[in-house]
Amino acid sequence: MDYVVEMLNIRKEFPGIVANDNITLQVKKGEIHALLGENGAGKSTLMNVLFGLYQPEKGEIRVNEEPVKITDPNVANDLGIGMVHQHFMLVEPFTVTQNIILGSEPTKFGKINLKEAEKKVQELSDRYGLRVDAKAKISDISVGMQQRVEILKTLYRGAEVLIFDEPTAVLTPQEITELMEIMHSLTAEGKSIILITHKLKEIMEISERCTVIRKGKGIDTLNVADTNVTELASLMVGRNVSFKTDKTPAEPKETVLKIQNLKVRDKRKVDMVKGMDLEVRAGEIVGVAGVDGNGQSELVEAITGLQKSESGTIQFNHKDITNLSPRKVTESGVGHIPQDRHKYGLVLDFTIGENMVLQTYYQKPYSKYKTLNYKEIYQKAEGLIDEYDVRTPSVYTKARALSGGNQQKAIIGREIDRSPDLLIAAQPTRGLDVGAIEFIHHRLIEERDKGKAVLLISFELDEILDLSDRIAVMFDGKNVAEVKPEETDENELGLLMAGSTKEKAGDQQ
Amino acid sequence: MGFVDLLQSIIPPALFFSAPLIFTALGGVFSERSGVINIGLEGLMVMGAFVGIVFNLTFADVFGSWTPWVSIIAAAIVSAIFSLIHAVAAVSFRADQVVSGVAINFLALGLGVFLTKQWYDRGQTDMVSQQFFTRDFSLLGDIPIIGEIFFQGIYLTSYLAIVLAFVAWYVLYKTPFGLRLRSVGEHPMAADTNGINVYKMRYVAVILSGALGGLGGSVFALTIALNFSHATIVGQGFMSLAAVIFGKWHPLGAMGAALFFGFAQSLSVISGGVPVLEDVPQVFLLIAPYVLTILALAGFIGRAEAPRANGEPYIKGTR
Amino acid sequence: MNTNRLFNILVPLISVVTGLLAGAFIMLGFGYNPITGYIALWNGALGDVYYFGETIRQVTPYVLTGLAVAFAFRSGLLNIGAEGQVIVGWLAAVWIGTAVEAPMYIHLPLAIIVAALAGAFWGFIPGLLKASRGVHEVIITIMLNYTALYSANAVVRSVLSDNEDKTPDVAATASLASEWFQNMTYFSRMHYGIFIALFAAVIMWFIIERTSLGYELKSVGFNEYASKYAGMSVKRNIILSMVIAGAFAGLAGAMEGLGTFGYMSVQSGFNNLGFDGIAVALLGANTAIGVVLAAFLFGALKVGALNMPTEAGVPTELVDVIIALIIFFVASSYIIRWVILRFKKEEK
Amino acid sequence: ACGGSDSEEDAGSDNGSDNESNESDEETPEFTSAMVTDVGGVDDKSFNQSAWEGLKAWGEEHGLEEGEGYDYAQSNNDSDYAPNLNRLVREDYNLVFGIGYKLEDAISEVAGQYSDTNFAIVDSVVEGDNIASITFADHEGSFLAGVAAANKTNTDKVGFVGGTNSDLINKFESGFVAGVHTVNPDIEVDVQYAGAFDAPDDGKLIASNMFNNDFDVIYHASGATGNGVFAQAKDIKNNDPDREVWVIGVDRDQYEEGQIGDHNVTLTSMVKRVDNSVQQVSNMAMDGEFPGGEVLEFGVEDEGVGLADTHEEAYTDDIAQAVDEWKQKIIDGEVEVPQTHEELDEYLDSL
Ligand SMILES: Nc1ncnc2c1ncn2[C@@H]1O[C@H](COP(=O)(O)OP(=O)(O)OP(=O)(O)O)[C@@H](O)[C@H]1O
Ligand SMILES: Nc1ncnc2c1ncn2[C@@H]1O[C@H](COP(=O)(O)OP(=O)(O)OP(=O)(O)O)[C@@H](O)[C@H]1O
Ligand SMILES: [Mg+2]
Ligand SMILES: [Mg+2]
Repeated sequence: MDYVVEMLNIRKEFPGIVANDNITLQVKKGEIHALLGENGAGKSTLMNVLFGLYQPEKGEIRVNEEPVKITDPNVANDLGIGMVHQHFMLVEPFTVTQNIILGSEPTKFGKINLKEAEKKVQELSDRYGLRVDAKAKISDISVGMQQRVEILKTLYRGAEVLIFDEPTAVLTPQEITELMEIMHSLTAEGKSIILITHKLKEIMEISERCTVIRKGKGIDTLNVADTNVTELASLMVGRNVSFKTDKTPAEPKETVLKIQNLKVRDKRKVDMVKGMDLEVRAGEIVGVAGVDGNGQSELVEAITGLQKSESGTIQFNHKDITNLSPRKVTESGVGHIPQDRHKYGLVLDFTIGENMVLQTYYQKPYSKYKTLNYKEIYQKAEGLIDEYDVRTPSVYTKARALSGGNQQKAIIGREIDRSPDLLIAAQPTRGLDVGAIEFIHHRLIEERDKGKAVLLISFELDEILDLSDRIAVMFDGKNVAEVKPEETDENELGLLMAGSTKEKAGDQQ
Repeated sequence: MGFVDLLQSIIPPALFFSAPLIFTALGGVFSERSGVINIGLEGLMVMGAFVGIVFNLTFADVFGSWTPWVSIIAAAIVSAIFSLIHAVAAVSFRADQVVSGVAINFLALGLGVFLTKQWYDRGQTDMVSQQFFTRDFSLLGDIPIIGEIFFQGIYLTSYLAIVLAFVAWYVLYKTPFGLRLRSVGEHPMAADTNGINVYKMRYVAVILSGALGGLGGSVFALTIALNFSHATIVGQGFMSLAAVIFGKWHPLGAMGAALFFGFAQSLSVISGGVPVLEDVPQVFLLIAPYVLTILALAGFIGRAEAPRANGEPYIKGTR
Repeated sequence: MNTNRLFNILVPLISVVTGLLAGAFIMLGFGYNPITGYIALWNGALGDVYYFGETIRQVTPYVLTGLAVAFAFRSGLLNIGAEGQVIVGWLAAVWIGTAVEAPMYIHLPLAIIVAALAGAFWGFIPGLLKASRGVHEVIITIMLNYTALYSANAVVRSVLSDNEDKTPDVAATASLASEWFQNMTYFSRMHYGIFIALFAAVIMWFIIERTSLGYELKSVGFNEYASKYAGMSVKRNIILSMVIAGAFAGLAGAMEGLGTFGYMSVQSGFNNLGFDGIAVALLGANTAIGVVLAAFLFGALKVGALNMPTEAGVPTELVDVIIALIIFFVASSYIIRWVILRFKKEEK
Repeated sequence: ACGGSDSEEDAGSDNGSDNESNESDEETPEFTSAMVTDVGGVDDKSFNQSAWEGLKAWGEEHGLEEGEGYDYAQSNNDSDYAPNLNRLVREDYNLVFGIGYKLEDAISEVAGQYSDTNFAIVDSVVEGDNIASITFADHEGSFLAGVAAANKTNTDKVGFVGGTNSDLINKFESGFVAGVHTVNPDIEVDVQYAGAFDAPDDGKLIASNMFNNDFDVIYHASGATGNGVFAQAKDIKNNDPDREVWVIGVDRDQYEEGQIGDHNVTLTSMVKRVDNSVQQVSNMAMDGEFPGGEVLEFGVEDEGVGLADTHEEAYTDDIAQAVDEWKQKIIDGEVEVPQTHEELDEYLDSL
């Protein structure tokens, strides 16, 4: 069989850690090859080696049977290897075309020939059905389109092998479907794809073969047709994992959060929440389903005081908390697991201990007469990292040094520990592996069972369906439908999220 | 004084005062657009002034009336080499760029005066004999009013500065080099994954800023001060830095800001003859450029966004 | 933890040594004897009690401007404006010192406090503009430096004096000058201000490391989004940080106005106390104790330099070059760390 | 270095005993003299340089060696004056000069501390039994500069560029304006202050404006700011060699600064013989006649101030003659040259 890309016995070390230990990955022409592993297993590292960003200590790379040395991304490009990074590599103030041609610009008398480039980009976009506006600025387009720009970038450079690092983590269900279609059309043209994802279902759905790595070591490569989700999961974590979250029916009590006719603008003064109504009661998890950009972020920011609302009211425990400061909101008993953990959730240069008191540092016992008591702070932190299984060398370690999953566990520990009456969890499991997801889901349900109200915002329909006791669908800044998870399915939700009315969505069923 | 007379006595001096600032500010634009903060512009100007004067004194006999031109080229080259220190610190050694820039300022002045003492045995050099001279532009100068204001008694270097600003704009916004340079300052990792050598781009940008700072310093020395001492360049580099930011990191903006500073400075000196300004205490006119800049920043262009990766060392393989 | 602390001590130390070595090579290169040169430097800085006194006199404002830069740095702000804050502090101190009549226990503290307030106000402006309008503090502080310089000159000339180049001397009741120190150090100008400087360092340490305010300031410096999320007022902290930094620099001005000089004169340019403060803060790793030590080093270098031309024929500017090089090395600590790690590895 | 504890006593005695034993094979000079510069430095082509030249000449006159019999200490900063004075006192110099009015406070303080050492301050008056104050009749010299300017101008417009608007520079201004108007009251005099002594850019701007408005002679008393005045004059001269623009230099003969190709824009310079004064006072002190507590004013009479006649072509015999005439009148006391704005007003009224 012909392999387009072979990575043989690759070893890559970082100071104090072997990220890739003797891993072998062989990709056939025209296949979608999944790469599976826990957080920190070494997937991104392996791909960065293939893309020329890192140099391996040991091992051989072959492209089309020829041994090659990929010393930098230019070489990778020349070899027909393109990468769509987990975190987009796009220059925001530039246009789509400028981003795509960056580094290999067509010129006329030394001047960039933007006209021709735009034409070429548009053609390419049309050919693969990518629906990208060549002249738009990156900062003005949606996440989904940004990703398609990334794909275009690789195609523009004539990539034959495309690497996708967690491409679906940031996408809506509709966008995911579209992406899969795009992937199929790419393989149909003879291109090969390496796909990194934590979503086993996606692997089952789209890929032909799958290589599993664990803690830097290659475990196995399987034909997807011959395996199942359970096997993949246990290979990946090294133990059995349960998927369905066990939970008892909810026993909702009094209303904790009541939002009426809320209107919020975003930072660019565009109306994002346009008359939202929502109720969350004690002892239930309300999931907000919706496509990214329909006002979810602004809704959460308005509740938590990070963004002023234009009109409408937010009542919490029968008190009006509209437009209170974040501190007042927090003090009145709202916990918030923010969507962007690096930006909002943590001060990465503080120690884990310091991060654990981010909202409470000024209160007793952590502070007295405005003077901090570090002994109390670190004692508290010790307790939390134990309880929430945060894997860190110590509480004195900088938060920056932790993996994404462990950072998230730290945040969740901190928020739940304050035992808020309302816990807002925005994308709580984004980019995490199944082990971590399982842990976090359990914790959220536990909170509910303690009689707390939980507001869950997620783009993952699985998560919404799994956890919620009630689902609110958010579309165009409004709560367009409320459904019970047991009375609906992904299909109907997807339609509702795309703006169909409930009746129509029901009809199509 | 009539209005035209007034303009004629304000604008040509404003132009000669602005020219060194424009050169240097363009250097700042290149450097900061690539993501390297350059507080060291002052030092680069000092180095330029020093080299320009020393070269001029040494080779005046060789190059005759071409000496000032050759001198500013020499100054540009030496300052470019000197700026390598900042490049190495900021790009390769991941130094705090602001601090490294401050060090550049100390170093240039220290070295300049130290070497002056070594070579001339005293704290300042002689005056140069081959300085820049103003000239009237024969055709353009004959245009009524405009010709008088803009084309009589003007330094060629002032026009060079303005032309260079347009060249810089073209290079930054119309050429692959410019696109790459800006991408490195906004999102170096994206540039890296596109096969652009981030380090090389930043080195080039800093060296360019050295060359342009050297030009600015030497033009200042060879039009205004005519010798070198510890007090030759006092704050012009910081003014240029202000022009960079005031001009929103855009070459033409920086030029506009530098011209504005020159205009304000010129006005503050000429005020004696201006009816309204005659009675204003001089101190208000002296601080006017600075206060106006503050007000302008506070009022109108507060939203100016620096290149996103400005000041951040790029470390391959992290985000 | 341990290696980190080791680095924090080793990096400045190595930087200083390398800087001095480089200075020695420069002296060699220009035909001076580096040993004679450094002995002259040493003698001029610490050679006897007089020079020691002068060194301490120079260290005093350095500690305070160092703190002014370091404090702002800890909350993510770059205070290039210490220069101007020193000037307004100096002016305010001399103003109170010359215009007010009061017994010493009122007059002196008043002059010092007003100087701190003046500096604080000069820090408040960029703080406010940064917080409310997002204007970069570096450019505002640079502009304010010049505004302070020219305005102070005008005030000295036309308000505090009768069109002269300097103000009258401050009243004895507002003077920091210490006969005791002077007698001890053979008439150096060492004054009581050193106690104020050291006390200020303790204050900075306490605020930054021990108070909830310090926690907030650091948090805002590291990540303003997370700070906002956590309920802190980002704007208030930015302003507060600049105000406190400005107050430190204003105190440095008081040291000059009430201690070293006892008056203020028209200044043709900056006295560099603020810019040197950047170097001090950096070498001191932006910590209070580090600032004190670094201020001592730079003070000794500056004062000792004056003795180099007389005793060894070396131009004083050599010391400026050395200081610049030290700053480079500290700033480039990454490379020093890298080298240390290499050595450590090879040992194993 | 000096011993710590007994240095105060050392300072007064002519040669400390430990010094003698250290340098046994060298003869310690009987009398030594040194100076502290202001921030200009000994090579400022002005004041400090002139003083140093005077001190060197004095040293050579008496066969002394630099660093032993005479020396200087350079100040980089206002805060350096006191330590520098102190250093020289502690190195046992018998007479220490402070060059420039900026050192007045430092001198006054240090002189109070070391009463056995003699001090002299140039360009200022400081009280104290062990301090001699050396001043110059800047107004008299400037008056002569005004006479020269009034005789030279073709447009009847002359300018004055000052450094800082202070009493010291007002003295120059007053003398100059008085001189100009004495010759011809109809001549317009534009007075501008740059605000600093080291702002050549402002000097150039001011000069550019003055020359543009047909002022054809500019007298500057503004240190390095004057470099800008020269730069502008030379630029005009270069473009139009026939045009008459003149600069009058200050402190020392600035003929060199005016050279542009085959032309020279320096009409003359108001020269202050700081060198003579330093030499003279050193000799007085050496001879045991130190004028402690006195103010020595060096005026036109004793050639302490005067005009340079280097540029013969421009500084014509007619001008020289007119200047000499007025000089004699000053010496004879026929004119009392004003030193302040008030005195100037009175003087002009009396014309
Ligand atoms: N630049 C780096 N420096 C040091 N260590 C690194 C670096 N990048 C990755 N590592 C380490 O290498 C290991 C593998 O990381 P990698 O990012 O490849 O994991 P991953 O499988 O992509 O994880 P995730 O699913 O979270 O994306 C991790 O333990 C990490 O700590
Ligand atoms: N410079 C570095 N030094 C040490 N470890 C690093 C460095 N950069 C990254 N890592 C490690 O790499 C691992 C993976 O990093 P990464 O940020 O990709 O985590 P992640 O789980 O993918 O997070 P997310 O996807 O949510 O951003 C983490 O364990 C992190 O500690
Ligand atoms: Mg990864
Ligand atoms: Mg990840």
